[in-house]
Amino acid sequence: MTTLLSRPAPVAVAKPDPAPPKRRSRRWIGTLATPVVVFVFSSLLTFGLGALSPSNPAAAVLGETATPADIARMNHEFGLDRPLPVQYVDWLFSALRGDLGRSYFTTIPVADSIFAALPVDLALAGLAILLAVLIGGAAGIGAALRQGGRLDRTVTAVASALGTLPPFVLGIGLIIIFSVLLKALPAGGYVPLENGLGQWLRFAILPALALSLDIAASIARQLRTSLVGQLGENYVTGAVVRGLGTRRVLFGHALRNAIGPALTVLGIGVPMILGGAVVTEKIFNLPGLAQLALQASGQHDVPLIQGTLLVTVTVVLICNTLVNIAVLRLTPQGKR
Amino acid sequence: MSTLLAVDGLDVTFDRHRVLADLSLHVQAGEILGIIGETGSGKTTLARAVVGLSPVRAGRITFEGTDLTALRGKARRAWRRAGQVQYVFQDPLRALDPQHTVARIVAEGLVVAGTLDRAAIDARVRAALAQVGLDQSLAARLPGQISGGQRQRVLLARAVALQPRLLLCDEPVSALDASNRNHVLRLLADLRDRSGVTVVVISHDLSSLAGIADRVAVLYGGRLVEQGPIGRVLSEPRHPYTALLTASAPSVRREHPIPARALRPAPDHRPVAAFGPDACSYASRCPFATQACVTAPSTAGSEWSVACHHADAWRSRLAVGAMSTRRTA
Amino acid sequence: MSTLTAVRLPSARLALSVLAVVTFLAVAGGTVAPHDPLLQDPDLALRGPSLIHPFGTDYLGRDVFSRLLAGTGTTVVAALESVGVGLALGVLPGLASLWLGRTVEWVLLRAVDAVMTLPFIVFAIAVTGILGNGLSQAMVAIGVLFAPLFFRVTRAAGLSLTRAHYVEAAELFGASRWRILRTHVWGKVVPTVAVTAAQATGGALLAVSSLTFLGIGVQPPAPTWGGVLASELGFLSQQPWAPVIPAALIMVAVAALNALADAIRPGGAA
Amino acid sequence: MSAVLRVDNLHVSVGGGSGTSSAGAAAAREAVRDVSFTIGRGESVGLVGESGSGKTLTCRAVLGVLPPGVAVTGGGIHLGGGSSGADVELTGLDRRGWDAVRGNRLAAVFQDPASYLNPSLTVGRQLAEQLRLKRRLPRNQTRAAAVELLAAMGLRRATAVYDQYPHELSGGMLQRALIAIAVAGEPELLVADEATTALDAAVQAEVLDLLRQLREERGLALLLVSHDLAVVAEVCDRVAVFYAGEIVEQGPTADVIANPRHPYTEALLRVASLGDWRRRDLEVIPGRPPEPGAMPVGCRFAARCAHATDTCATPVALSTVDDRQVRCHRAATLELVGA
Repeated sequence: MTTLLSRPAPVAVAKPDPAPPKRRSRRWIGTLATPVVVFVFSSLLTFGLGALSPSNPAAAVLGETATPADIARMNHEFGLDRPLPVQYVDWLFSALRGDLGRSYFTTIPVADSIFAALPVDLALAGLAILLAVLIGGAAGIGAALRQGGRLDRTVTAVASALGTLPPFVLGIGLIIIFSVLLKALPAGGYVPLENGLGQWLRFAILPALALSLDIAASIARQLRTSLVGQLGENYVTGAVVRGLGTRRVLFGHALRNAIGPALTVLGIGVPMILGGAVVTEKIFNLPGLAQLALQASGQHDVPLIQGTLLVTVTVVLICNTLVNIAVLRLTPQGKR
Repeated sequence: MSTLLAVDGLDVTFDRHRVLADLSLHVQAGEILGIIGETGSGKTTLARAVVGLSPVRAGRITFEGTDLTALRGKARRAWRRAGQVQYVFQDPLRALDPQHTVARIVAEGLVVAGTLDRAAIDARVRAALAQVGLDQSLAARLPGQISGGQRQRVLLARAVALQPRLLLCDEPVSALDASNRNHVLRLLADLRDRSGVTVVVISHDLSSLAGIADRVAVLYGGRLVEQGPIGRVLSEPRHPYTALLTASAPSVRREHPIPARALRPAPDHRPVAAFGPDACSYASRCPFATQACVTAPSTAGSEWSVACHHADAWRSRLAVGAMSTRRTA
Repeated sequence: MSTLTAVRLPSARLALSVLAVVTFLAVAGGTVAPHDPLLQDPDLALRGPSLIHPFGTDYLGRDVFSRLLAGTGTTVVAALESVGVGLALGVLPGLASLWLGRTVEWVLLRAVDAVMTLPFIVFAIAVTGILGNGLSQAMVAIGVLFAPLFFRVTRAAGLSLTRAHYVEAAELFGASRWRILRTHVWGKVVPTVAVTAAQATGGALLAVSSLTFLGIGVQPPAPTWGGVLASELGFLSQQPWAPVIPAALIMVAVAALNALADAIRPGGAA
Repeated sequence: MSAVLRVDNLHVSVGGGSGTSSAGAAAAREAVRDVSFTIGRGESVGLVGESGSGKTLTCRAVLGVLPPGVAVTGGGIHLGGGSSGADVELTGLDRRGWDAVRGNRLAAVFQDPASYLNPSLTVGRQLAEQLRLKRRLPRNQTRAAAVELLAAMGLRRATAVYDQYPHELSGGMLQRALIAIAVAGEPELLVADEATTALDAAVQAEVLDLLRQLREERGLALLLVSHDLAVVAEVCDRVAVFYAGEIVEQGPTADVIANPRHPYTEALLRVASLGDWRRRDLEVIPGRPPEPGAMPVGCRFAARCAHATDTCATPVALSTVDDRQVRCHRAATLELVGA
């Protein structure tokens, strides 16, 4: 055996065959398939809520003078006399085709009302998310780098204070400052994006800011915590000892791993933004989805309520999936 | 000497991954048995299987005629409360409840058993602490307030308090420095000498293990590759893996009889055959493997047994030049 | 115990005093109010603070101080109601997801994911729209949405325990499930759940005020903190300072809850 | 032989300044006191001692990564001039100065290799980064150079390893990858802080072989820190024995082991792994080292020493005999047993 006589480099004999890309692909499948399952659960919830309704829609629409026969005829017309599972499947598949039924009161297709209002919310939420990421990201990184310093204490204090503030107070505060005192921006109203970015921004910036600050505070807090945690990890010490330089250690290594939890906070924040939009739309008098929901709620208009809920949930799910994909791309090793 | 614990044909499978394969090992009453092997060789799984923490797929584990693998529900709980077999966990920090005092931790098994009154339990706890050389003043401390060596001994005291007949210690010294390591191992030897407790120790420090153990069992890839009297097995290993382990053990003065590199596969080593799950578990890494190794070797010998097709031949294939000592200073 | 020592922190003491006052007002509020919170007097509408009306009057001439005192009970009960619902729907399923096998775990996890996609206010509006406009309906809706929070927190605390070797060690002594739960699990899960409950109560206070601001849940004459704030906001031009009082009240209560949560958080205040 | 590293009268203190609640600002404790040693070009020096003896803090001071609240309070750490650069005094170096030294002239590997790699980047990417930054390789050459370097560290299937994430590799493979990253910038000195401690025995021997090989092939100087005297004995030319923050004995490894002159070294040898497979009584060192806040004025080992006399209560200096340094009043008269 001549190989034993020569002087071989020590050899690492380790796990049988490396490269298990299987797990990575399984995580991808999970990330993409889970939202579908969740959508089914959410739609069940939405539909179930309608089924729980104590008032008979037909009776409500037809009024006190309706005879039982009238009500039965109307129930049949709306398909309300079929078994619930059948109704659900029918409702879900219609919804997937874009048919969300008709309003009990106006008989306008629910989808039409919703898609008239949705662009306002999407544009507003998009701007709010952008602001939240910019403000929260900068504040969080700054606080982590100056841990214990004045900036850190300021960010922590402001973030905590924002968390104790009822959301509508913020919106009204902004109106007082920018519209009433400075007279710089309109106090309410809306022009669509098609009228030009500048015009749109004049009306959208205040409500978007009001919506974003709460989430920005959460992002700042989370990013600070996880970045401080990452900066204490051994691999950061390792990178420092390799002489990689502060900027590279921070942006190339630590931030990459710290950003996941902050992105997750953003994912959780999307429903908060859409929920907060209800209040904001009322304060700034915007023609959005929330106003529609509020109006539908007042009239107990079940199809319209279900429609807004389902569409909101869908938007949230899409946003969450995008966030999950981003997290997956950033941290391929999965949860540690 | 009589057999206290008998493991026969044990198979343990996690997620379709076979962690222990057809493993048989007998522990004699009153002996100290050392178990060695690398990470993932199945040492811990074997110890956990004995106390019912590993999913046994096939095989029997009998303690003085009681089939432990068959115990379920009430019977198993009664068996456990009797405290005859105690498992000492590897990582003291994870195995001690951070909110409980040392005294409460050591008393737990006695309290659960419920056969003693408070005063008797307290006396047993004091005795157990003394037995492992811990000061009584530590009794009121929390695990976070004592040193690593002390935590390791608290784990031991918790097991000793139940006056077990068999003690399974999982890497009790891996986190300790040399002096503390010897201290804990000496405690185990004392326990055996004074109370006749049978001890199974999993350890990777061969030299100190050889100081206290009677026999050793070597595991590789979920199979038992060699077992026998520890002094003879370690000085004249009959399995190439045991030989690699002894040659790799760092030492302050020894000139290794066979350099470790002569026992490792060459950098361009290619397995001589496709070794499947039924092959010798060491074959794909063994520089002496041949076509014969595609089947698992049977275990030969009783007092000193080895599972290798080439147990008697591989030494002759060591190149003469490789027999020089490896220290080049 | 860390939970008890934490209470000696000055911030925790302050927070506890604030919460004690709020609790007292919630119980006694209406009876200590100097005026009838519903009594209208058009002649006195929108007056500034005075000896008789320390916080001034609202647009119907009602005493703001009395309305805030009387509204404390409704507000606090509503918040606690939602947290109670969240606890009930979150904690047990959270533990169940660890102990009852993979199928239960999978279904629960997906259900939680689904509930988490629902925005608080939109869902509350939908629920009140369909099931009737009452504070209880709205708060049950909010409580349902709190459930995932408690579910995750309980599950995370429990998950680390199922991997703790001292739980295994107790099993090896032959300890019963119940004993393990009592001696090893309880002491670790309860503080975590308590922290979450304190924070959720703060969140619920904010949600109640938002809903009342939108006119959901509370019928107009009945006073609540959010309702007072909402009505003051309508008269900013006449009395720009007026909303500050109810807003500050809400903020102080929420801040006290958050401070308390920080103090009892396992591992100490950050 | 020119020195690669010279540590002169190093003092490291814990606490003071940003101290924790119990310790006041004045209660700074000295964790490392008056430590001096040099490492010649291509030489390997071992620091050995139990946990808390100051060996790890000494090596962290050399690398400039002391934990928060710990600082060098005296002495110097001097990186010798040589082929690749000028003399540098490391204490008091600014951030830029450190970045120029680390990775280029000074590199390190540690215990628990998995934690020292960024978990979300492939091994190859982290090695390539080092090659690009420290050896100024252009982007299109880094991959080939990285794979070659990984293979040179004895990693099989180096091409596959390049594209793998840290969690997909075993401890031994990770430590090899980390050594590859460490030597990528062709440093003169490699610091190995308990680098083989957590590895399996067979893997530990492989990694120690690799370190020996790197010394021979690349003339790399080695500062090896270990609690295990046997590991130091396997690799190091010279050894410094630490006890309670001080060096108590220093000299050529073979000499120190055969003829210890300090009673603590003798005690360490008694408890060390002997390569002896016989049944025997395992020895322990009775007692515990003094608490960092309550160091005795005299010999710090006296309380545990079998040879201690009254003189041992007086301060003891490091004395030099031949190429051996010993901190013991009785070094000249004691007959100690080696291994």
